[in-house]
Formats: sequence, C-alpha cells, structure tokens
Amino acid sequence: MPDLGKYGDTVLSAYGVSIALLIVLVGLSLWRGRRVRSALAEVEERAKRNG
Amino acid sequence: MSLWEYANPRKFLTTSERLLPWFWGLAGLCLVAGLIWGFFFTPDEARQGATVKIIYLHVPAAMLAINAWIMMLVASLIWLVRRHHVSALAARAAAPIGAVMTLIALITGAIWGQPMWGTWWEWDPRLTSFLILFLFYLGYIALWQAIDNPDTAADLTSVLCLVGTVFALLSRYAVNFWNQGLHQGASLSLDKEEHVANVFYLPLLVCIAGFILLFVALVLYRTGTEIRARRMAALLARERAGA
Amino acid sequence: MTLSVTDLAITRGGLPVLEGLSFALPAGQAMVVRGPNGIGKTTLLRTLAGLQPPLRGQISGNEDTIAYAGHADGIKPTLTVRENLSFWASVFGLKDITRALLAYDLGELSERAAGTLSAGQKRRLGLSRLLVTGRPIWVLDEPTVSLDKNAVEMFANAVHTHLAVGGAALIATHIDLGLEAELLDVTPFRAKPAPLDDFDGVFL
Amino acid sequence: MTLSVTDLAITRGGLPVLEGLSFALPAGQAMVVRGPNGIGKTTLLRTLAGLQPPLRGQISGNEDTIAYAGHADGIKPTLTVRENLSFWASVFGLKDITRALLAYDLGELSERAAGTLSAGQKRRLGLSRLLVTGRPIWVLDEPTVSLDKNAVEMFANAVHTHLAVGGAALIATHIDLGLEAELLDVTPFRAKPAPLDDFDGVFL
Amino acid sequence: MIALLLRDLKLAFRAGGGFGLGLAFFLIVTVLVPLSVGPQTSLLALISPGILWLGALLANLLSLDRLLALDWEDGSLDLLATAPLPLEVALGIKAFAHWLTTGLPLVLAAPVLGVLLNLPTAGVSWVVISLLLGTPALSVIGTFGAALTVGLKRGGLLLSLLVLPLYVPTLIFGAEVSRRGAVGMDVTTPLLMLAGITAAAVALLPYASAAVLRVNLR
Amino acid sequence: MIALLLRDLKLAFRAGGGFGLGLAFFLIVTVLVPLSVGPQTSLLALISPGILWLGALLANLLSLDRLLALDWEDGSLDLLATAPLPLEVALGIKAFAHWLTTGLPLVLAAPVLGVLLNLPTAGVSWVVISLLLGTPALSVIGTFGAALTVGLKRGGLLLSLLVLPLYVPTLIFGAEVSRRGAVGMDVTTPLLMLAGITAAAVALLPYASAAVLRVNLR
Ligand code: HEM
Ligand SMILES: Nc1ncnc2c1ncn2[C@@H]1O[C@H](COP(=O)(O)OP(=O)(O)OP(=O)(O)O)[C@@H](O)[C@H]1O
Ligand SMILES: Nc1ncnc2c1ncn2[C@@H]1O[C@H](COP(=O)(O)OP(=O)(O)OP(=O)(O)O)[C@@H](O)[C@H]1O
Ligand SMILES: [Mg+2]
Ligand SMILES: [Mg+2]
Repeated sequence: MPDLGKYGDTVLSAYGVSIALLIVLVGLSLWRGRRVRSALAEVEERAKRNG
Repeated sequence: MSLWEYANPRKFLTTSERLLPWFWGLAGLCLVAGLIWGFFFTPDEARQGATVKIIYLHVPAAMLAINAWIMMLVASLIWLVRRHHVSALAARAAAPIGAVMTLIALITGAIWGQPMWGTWWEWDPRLTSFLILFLFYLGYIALWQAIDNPDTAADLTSVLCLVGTVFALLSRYAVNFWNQGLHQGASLSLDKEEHVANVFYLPLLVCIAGFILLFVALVLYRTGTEIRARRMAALLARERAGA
Repeated sequence: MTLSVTDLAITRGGLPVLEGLSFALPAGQAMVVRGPNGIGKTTLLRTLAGLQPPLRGQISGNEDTIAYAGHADGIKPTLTVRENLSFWASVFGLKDITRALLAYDLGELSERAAGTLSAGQKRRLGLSRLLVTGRPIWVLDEPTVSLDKNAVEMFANAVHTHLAVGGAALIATHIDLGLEAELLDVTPFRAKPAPLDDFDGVFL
Repeated sequence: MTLSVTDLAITRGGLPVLEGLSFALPAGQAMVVRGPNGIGKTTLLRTLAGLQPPLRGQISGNEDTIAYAGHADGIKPTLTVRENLSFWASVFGLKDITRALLAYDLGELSERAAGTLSAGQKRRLGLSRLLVTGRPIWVLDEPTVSLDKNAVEMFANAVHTHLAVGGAALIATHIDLGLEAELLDVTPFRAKPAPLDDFDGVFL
Repeated sequence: MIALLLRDLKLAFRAGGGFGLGLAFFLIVTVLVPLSVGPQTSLLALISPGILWLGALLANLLSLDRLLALDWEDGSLDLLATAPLPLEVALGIKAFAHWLTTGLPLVLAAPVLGVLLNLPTAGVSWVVISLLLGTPALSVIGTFGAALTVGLKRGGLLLSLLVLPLYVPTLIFGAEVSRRGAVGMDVTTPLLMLAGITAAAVALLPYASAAVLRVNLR
Repeated sequence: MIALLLRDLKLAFRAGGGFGLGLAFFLIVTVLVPLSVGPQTSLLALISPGILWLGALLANLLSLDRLLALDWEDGSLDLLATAPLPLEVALGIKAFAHWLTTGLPLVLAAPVLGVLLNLPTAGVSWVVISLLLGTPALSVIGTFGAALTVGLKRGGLLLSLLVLPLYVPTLIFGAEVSRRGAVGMDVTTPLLMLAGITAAAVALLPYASAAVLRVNLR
C-alpha cells in the first residue's frame, strides 16, 4: 500500500466509486446478456417445434 | 468483402463472439496493469500530492464519455442513411456505457476538486457541459425505453442524437461564455506535454487503452444482447400473429 | 389518374401483414376492400395514403390525389360544424362548403359545436370533409361505422356523385353499402412468415 | 341475494335517460338487457354497480355483491396475465387463480405481458377476473365484444357454472349468447322529457 | 392493500413506468438554476435550500399526471371503486406508492444535488429531514388534485394550477426549516408545523380525494 | 396556412383550450420563489432576472403537452399529414400559434411579475427584450420534443427530460442578457447569440420535427 498522505480518503474513494461503477456496468451487461440469450433459445426452440 | 457485411446480425454475432474473449482479456489486462502501475508505482506530484493518482480514472472516463456519444452519433447516421439494424442497436447499447463513463468522470472530478479547488463542485464550463452531456444521455436512454416499436424507437432516437449533438455543442459554447472557470488552469500543468512527466504519462496511456478496450468489449457484447432481444421480440410477435 | 399497385408488401408493428398485392383502380370506379379482422386493411389504406412506407412494391398515382378518412375524424369539439369544415376546406385550398353541408344534411347543425353532436352526426361531419378536399381518390376506412340507414344512403349518394365526375373510391368495410363496386378480398395475400433461419439484415 | 330495482330513474350527462324501471333478479338466474344504441344500458349497469347514484327509485341487494365488467378491462399492459389476475384476486381477498386461468384457457398465456395480447385474448383475461372476485352477482356490459366463437362458448360455460352455484348475472348485449335468460328490453322506459315549463329547482 | 401497493410499485419500475423521470427532472431543474441566476457560489449557497425545495416540489408535481389518469383510462378505477377495498384506503395506498417512487428518491437525491448548489454542509441534514417530513404531504395533496382532474383530457397544466397553491404551506415551512438549518438557527417551530401539516394531510385528505373521485367516476 | 393558425388560436381561446394556464403557472412559480428562498429584497433583486427566465421556460414546457397530443388523439395529425400543406410548414405554424398563445403572454407578463421579485428597473426592458427574442426558440424546440413523444401515453415527464437540455443554450444567453442588462453591463454578444440561436432554430428545427412526426404517424 503506497503512502497517500493526507489525501488517502480522497484517492481511495475515487478509486472505490469508479471501480464499483465499472463492475456494476459490466455485471449488469453480463446478467442481461445471459438472460436474453437463454430466453431467446427457449423461444427459438418453441418456434421450431411449432413450425 | 465489404465492411457492411457485418451489418448482418448473424454475421455480427459470430464475429463478435470470436473477438470478444480477446477484448475482455486485453481490457482486463490493461486496466489491471495500468491502475496497479498508476496506484502503486508512481510518485506523488509536487503540487497535487497523491491526488494525481485520480487522473488514471478521471481522464480515460472523460475521454470515453465524449467519444461514446460520437460513436452513437455515427451509428445513428448509419442507421438513418443505410437502415442497418445492427448500427441502431449498437447506438442503443453504447448509451448506458457512455452515461456511466460520464458519471465516473463527474464523480472522480468532484472528489478531486475537493482538495484541489476546495469545493466539491464549481460551475466551471467543462464541468457544467459534462453535466449537460449526462442529461443528454439520460434523455436518449429514456426515449429508447419509452417506445415499444423498435424501428420507430431507432428512428426517433437517431434524430434526437443528431439534434442533441448540435445543441450539446451550442451549450458547450454558451457555458464557456457564461463562466470562465477553473478547470483549464488547474489541469494546465498536466496538459502541456513537457510538464507531464513520463512517470505519469505511460501508465495513463495504459489506462486509456484499457478503458477503450473495455468500451469496445462492452459495446460488442451489449449489441449482441440487443440483437438477440430484437430477434426474440420478432419471434414473439410472429407467435402472436400465428395464434 | 389511375391508382395502381404492384406486388405490394406492407408491415405493421414490424411484421409483414400483406404481401404480393397488385390491383388498379381507374377513375370512375369504386373498389371495396374485404377481409377478416386484423388482416391488415387499415394498414393497406394508410400505406396508400402515404402515411407509412411500403415494405416492397410500387404504388403509383397516389401523390396529392388521395383524400383519406380513418377511424378518427379529426373533429375539434369546441369548433362549430361550419368552422371545422371551413378549416379543412381552406387547408385544401377550397372555399365553398355548402355542397358538403347539403350532401350530409348538416345545414341545421352547422352552428352547433361539434362536441355536442351524437356519434353518427360526428361521422357525417367527418365524411363531408371529403367533399371539400377536391381530391379525386377517396380512401375510406370503415366509413359507415355508427351511421344509421338514412345516413348510409347519403354516403352512397355522395360516392355515386364523386364517381360520376371521374373520381374513384377505395373503401374498406364489413357491411354492404349498396354500391356497385369491384371487390378486393385481401385474405389470400396474408403474408407468409419468413423461414425461421432467415435472419439476415432485418428482423421481420 | 336477490337484486331488485323499483321505479328506477337514471341520468347521464345531466339528462334523464331511463325511468320507471322495475325488475328483480333472483339467485341462479341470468338476465339479458336489450335496447338500441344510446338508450342507456351502460348507464343502468353502472348505476347498479354503485358507480353513480340513481335519480329516483330504490335498488336493493347490490351492496358488496356485484362484480362489474365494463367496456375497459382494467388490464395493465406491462404486468403479465398472472400478475394482473393475482392482483384482482387479492383485492377481493382470494388467492387461487388457477380456476380462472383454466376457465378461459389462459394457461399458455399466463406469463405473457398483457400488453402483447390480441384484443380477444385481452377480453378473455378481463372476463376471467370475474371468477376471482367471489361476488355472486355479475353485471356485464357487452362482455363478448371482440371474442371469437370458441371464446364466447367459454364465457357461456363460465356463466352456467356461476348460475349453478347460486350466482346471478345481468348482461347487456346485442348478440345471442346461447344462454337461457330472461329478457329485459329497456326501450319502453326511455325517459320522457319533462314539460318545458317544469322549471322548478332542477334543470333536468 | 399490500397487493395494490405492490402493483403500483411494479408498474412504476417496469419499462415505461416513469420511475426515475422525476429524479431526472429534479436534476435538470437544479442544473438550470445556476445557468439562469449565474454561477456565483456565494449566491447559490444562499438560495440552495429554497431551490432544492422548489425543485422537489415541481418534480413531484409533474409526476402527478400519471398517478390516476392511466388507471382511469384503462378502467381500473371503475373496478377499484366497486372492489371491497374502501376507495379512501385505495387512494391512500396509491399516494403512498407515489411517495415511495417519487418523493423518497427525491429526498435521497437532495444531498447530491445540494453539492451542485453549494449547499452549506450544516444545511444538508435539515434539507433531507424537512423533505422527508414534507414530501408525504405533497403526494397526498397531489393525489387530491389528480382525483379532481382525472376526467379531463390533457389536464396537466390545470392540475398544476390547482395543486400548487395547496402546496404553499408545506413549501413555506419546509423551506424555512432548511434555510434556518443551513445557517444554524432554531428550527423547532417550522419543523413542528411541517410535521403537523403532513400528519393532518395524510389523515384527512384521502377522504376528500375519494369523494371527488367518486363524483368523477359517475 | 392562415387557416391552421386561426384554428389553433381559436382552439386555445375556447373553453378548455388552456389559454392563460401557462400564464397562471408562471405567476405561481414566481410567487413560490420568494416563499422558498426567503423574502430578502436584495437577494431577490439579484436572482430575479434568472428566475423570470426559468419561470417562463417552465411555463412554456408545461404547455407543450397539449401542442400536438390532442391533434394526435383525434386523428387531425393523420389528416394534416395527407393534406397539401407540407408537414414542415404545418408544424412551423403550430409552433407559431403556440408562441402567440403562450410565449407572448409570458413576455408581456414578465414586467409585472418582475415587480414581485424586486427586479431593478434598469433590468425590466432587457428581460422583456430577451424573452421576446428567446421564447420563439423555446416554442420551436418544444414542438420538436412534442413531435418526438406524441405517440406515448402520458409522456409529459419524458417530454420535459428531452426538451429541457435542448433549452439550455437559449436559457443561458437569455438569462445572461437579462442579468447584464439589470446591472448595466454590455449585452451585445449574448443578445446576438440569442437572436442567432432563435433564427437558426426557427429555420431548421421544423424539418426535424416533421421527420420525427412522420415516423410517429406510421
Ligand atoms: C466534476 C468535476 C470534473 C469534470 C466533469 C471534469 C471533466 C473533465 C474532462 C471533460 C476532461 C477532458 C478529457 C479529455 O477529453 O481529454 C478532463 C480532463 C482532465 N481533468 Fe477534469 N473534470 C473535473 C474535475 C477535475 C479536477 C478537480 C481536476 C484536478 C484538479 C481535474 C483534472 C483534470 C486533468 C489533469 C485532465 C487531463 C488534462 C486535460 O485534458 O486537460 N479535473 N476533466
Ligand atoms: N401498434 C401495433 N403494433 C403491432 N401490431 C399491430 C399494431 N396495430 C395493429 N397491429 C396488428 O397488425 C395487424 C393488421 O392490423 P389492421 O388494423 O391493419 O387490421 P384491419 O384489417 O384493419 O382489422 P379490422 O378489420 O379489425 O379493422 C393486426 O393483426 C394487428 O394485430
Ligand atoms: N359523457 C356524456 N355526456 C352527455 N351525454 C352522454 C355522455 N355519455 C353518454 N351520453 C348519452 O347518454 C345516453 C345513454 O348512453 P349509454 O352509454 O348508457 O347508452 P347504451 O345504451 O349503453 O348505448 P350502447 O348500446 O351504444 O352501448 C346516450 O344517448 C348518450 O348520447
Ligand atoms: Mg381496420
Ligand atoms: Mg353501452
């Protein structure tokens, strides 16, 4: 851990918030991607069955 | 072979599927390397102390916030002129990423401003125009969500993006006129290339590369999701029409 | 002044509803569009009126020649019958509305605010608008909804007069109007869904 | 549990539309209300459901016993069929919606957002709501609009079952439902306009 | 009861339900104020408590349009009025759902927007407290206004006119609490008044709302 | 052309047309500002030019909801789109009618409301001039927003979210003119910019509005 001096809180909170936001963005994208992919597979399957 | 072939959804999906692992991997690599380098292995700057480390998040995010909008503008134009569905969906996929990048730039900037300017927020032109850009992102996303018919939504959001760009530029100019702020001066020491020592510059470049790669990976992935959602909606509509 | 349509395909809500439709409507003729609920009659008429682009195919003779009347009449409740009609007349560059008032027996009602009319009277006002457009081709979507016997006859007379002076009319309806008109049953043109794996470029 | 009405007079938009109406609807019976457009059938049913007060006359047996279904179905497009139905079930203190889903063959559709249903499917959902109210008297305004043959039969069956367990139903409709029901033609009860010089206190 | 609450919340969160739009409007108004009165931080700090209150109030106001009108248009209100749930309770719950989806987010966003307006740190907690106490009254009063205008076509502007004067007492005491709090003065009296107004509005207004809604349903 | 203008004016003036509601809203917002930021006259004088602009802008915004939605609901827009009048012209005229019934009254009312806010006398004429120059742009931009959202149910709040950021340049220059005018500074540059924005918006935006409206009519 580098010595951040009196700016420890500042720097750490900036990193914390930014990384958290990035993780949320990536996480939500992956989560929705998975859901849509499986839902589409289901619909596609049904469509094939019904001709 | 023409570039427009990738405007075919299926072709796009298979190609992006092949490329995505590379982009995810490289993005992760650059981000981790750049941020660790910047956070642990760069010295403090004389005037700004440790806060200079925020630059590795703030500047790439700010760059992408603007460039994501430009990408949406280009994609919207392609949709309006050539009617390639993939490009409209790519614009849709990019908007939330741009919004988050804007938010990161705003938040890190605000946190940085506290020690540097002694205030969280200042109605500086660059800051203000970023806030306005954020509003444009919000409006764009809200319009996509409000409209059921996907083609209608694509048309309307594309025109909004076009008109919005003009007004965003106007706002930028207006805000500049309205208040000459702090940001330029404060960042001048890093702006001029001779002042940006290589110790800060190189990790910054790696971080910027990481953010760009992450953006590309996210856009490719999310566009894939949008294509599938669109395909699913079409299949469901067909089912309904058949039933 | 013939309205002609070749190999037309139209979509609604992103899905094709009719395809392969061709017909011609020469001056002096009326044509009745038939088909079950939801087949796409309204969509067809809106496409002909230029309100939405066709998916494929050509339409010719529909530029500035069509007067369209849909489900909604575009009547302002706070304006009087005369004001409503004069407005549309001047939009189409005409002045005289007495013929329109006469044809649908609106003379007595002409100073009433349109909001106080009954549904059938409103509809008569909506139809009389066609007479102040001066357009040769009438494209009408279920024009006789909520009209009583008497009013249906007024409508049939108006169409007759219009045809006699070289106009044409395309009418989607479920009932018999007592007009001698060609029949266009659109049921056989229902769009066949594209094969499932045909997933290139568009999502239809 | 008899719904009975004595010498009822009702108004719409400030004018009396029906007056002098009396009838009784005992448990186990269905009654069909007939009459031309605009006579006041909808107004009558809304009065019975307690949505508007009568001008004169008594209604008894309509407190907390009536399930009303009008032209609009109260369906939320963004909720699924199941969510829509469960909501109304719990408003009426019931839990089980499977019977309602079964009766109108909604099983397959139960996870679809209601906004994506066709008009007829929506109507089926709206009618299935009656089965989760647990109320004995159904008051229905043109329940079979936009239903096809098959669905009309489902509806007739649902009404039969309801009558068999001691319920009652009052139905305004223009078509033949295939139910054995008493007929109530309201045409003779059209309100006569008050004499012009009868201008005392009220403006009716 | 809980079913109605859950339904309203679900509707607000589903696509097109408009959740978040009120918040975005609040943000925009806050941004527009410095753009119009100028960027001097000292001036902004002076007016920020009041502007936050005004912005929250306008955001609240604009979301009222959807509160009952959609239920009216699709017939849900007819059916609710004939359901065993008393209409007073149903409207109370709808007002509560409106507060949860509009008022509460505004309260939570106020400190962040306070930063934009240079709200003095001492004032932040008082702004939040006063909004927390006052916004329920805004929702209840707004429900009354929505019930009054529910049958009108595009009655949004009329609704604003009817409701804004009713918002005045809440605004006065709420803004007073925030302003006094920001400069460290005593806030007891306006705080009590604010709480009193909210309590009275929440307890009594649903009866009035139900009464006018019954008239509109005829 | 003139017929459409006359019709829109008539509709606005007849009962239920909403003429005057925007004005009343402007009045109320202006009254609410002193109630929320406090009654110190010196403070009010400082912020009054900006607040007048903000109030005019919000009043304008709220009246947009009716600009096209009513014509959409009763089918008039379908008929107008198939009429010989180009849709661009029709929308330009509707925007003009909107300005005549909403923008112009606001301009005329501004001096009176300025008194309520202790607007310095030197500032009055500049506020009026800037509003006179700026409000046409607001109407035209608003017409674009209304055309974008015309097919949506109760899209009022979304309309605000889309339109307000587009109002920003007009607001900045307009408020700048008023503020500088009030303290006697030079106003040439912002005044020219304001006029330029209005001219460009009036000349170009109707094309965009017509384009999106055609999409919505499909
Ligand atoms: C909320 C507040 C802030 C916002 C919205 C903001 C926004 C921006 C933007 C848009 C850029 C341009 C990026 C590019 O296109 O290259 C930028 C760059 C930069 N900012 Fe900030 N900023 C904020 C606060 C700060 C603060 C407080 C500092 C430090 C004192 C700072 C230092 C820098 C530096 C050093 C750069 C890179 C050099 C340059 O391009 O000028 N920023 N910021
Ligand atoms: N907004 C919409 N989104 C998606 N699909 C729609 C929409 N409006 C209509 N449809 C569908 O498009 C098809 C054609 O509709 P259209 O209104 O043209 O039918 P129509 O022949 O006029 O029917 P009717 O006889 O009932 O008037 C129908 O199957 C309908 O379900
Ligand atoms: N909002 C209103 N204001 C004034 N009069 C109205 C209003 N709504 C309906 N009416 C009138 O009241 C009368 C009764 O209407 P009601 O809807 O009860 O008729 P109905 O028998 O249900 O007709 P339908 O068979 O068409 O459904 C009609 O003559 C109608 O013109
Ligand atoms: Mg049709
Ligand atoms: Mg009826």
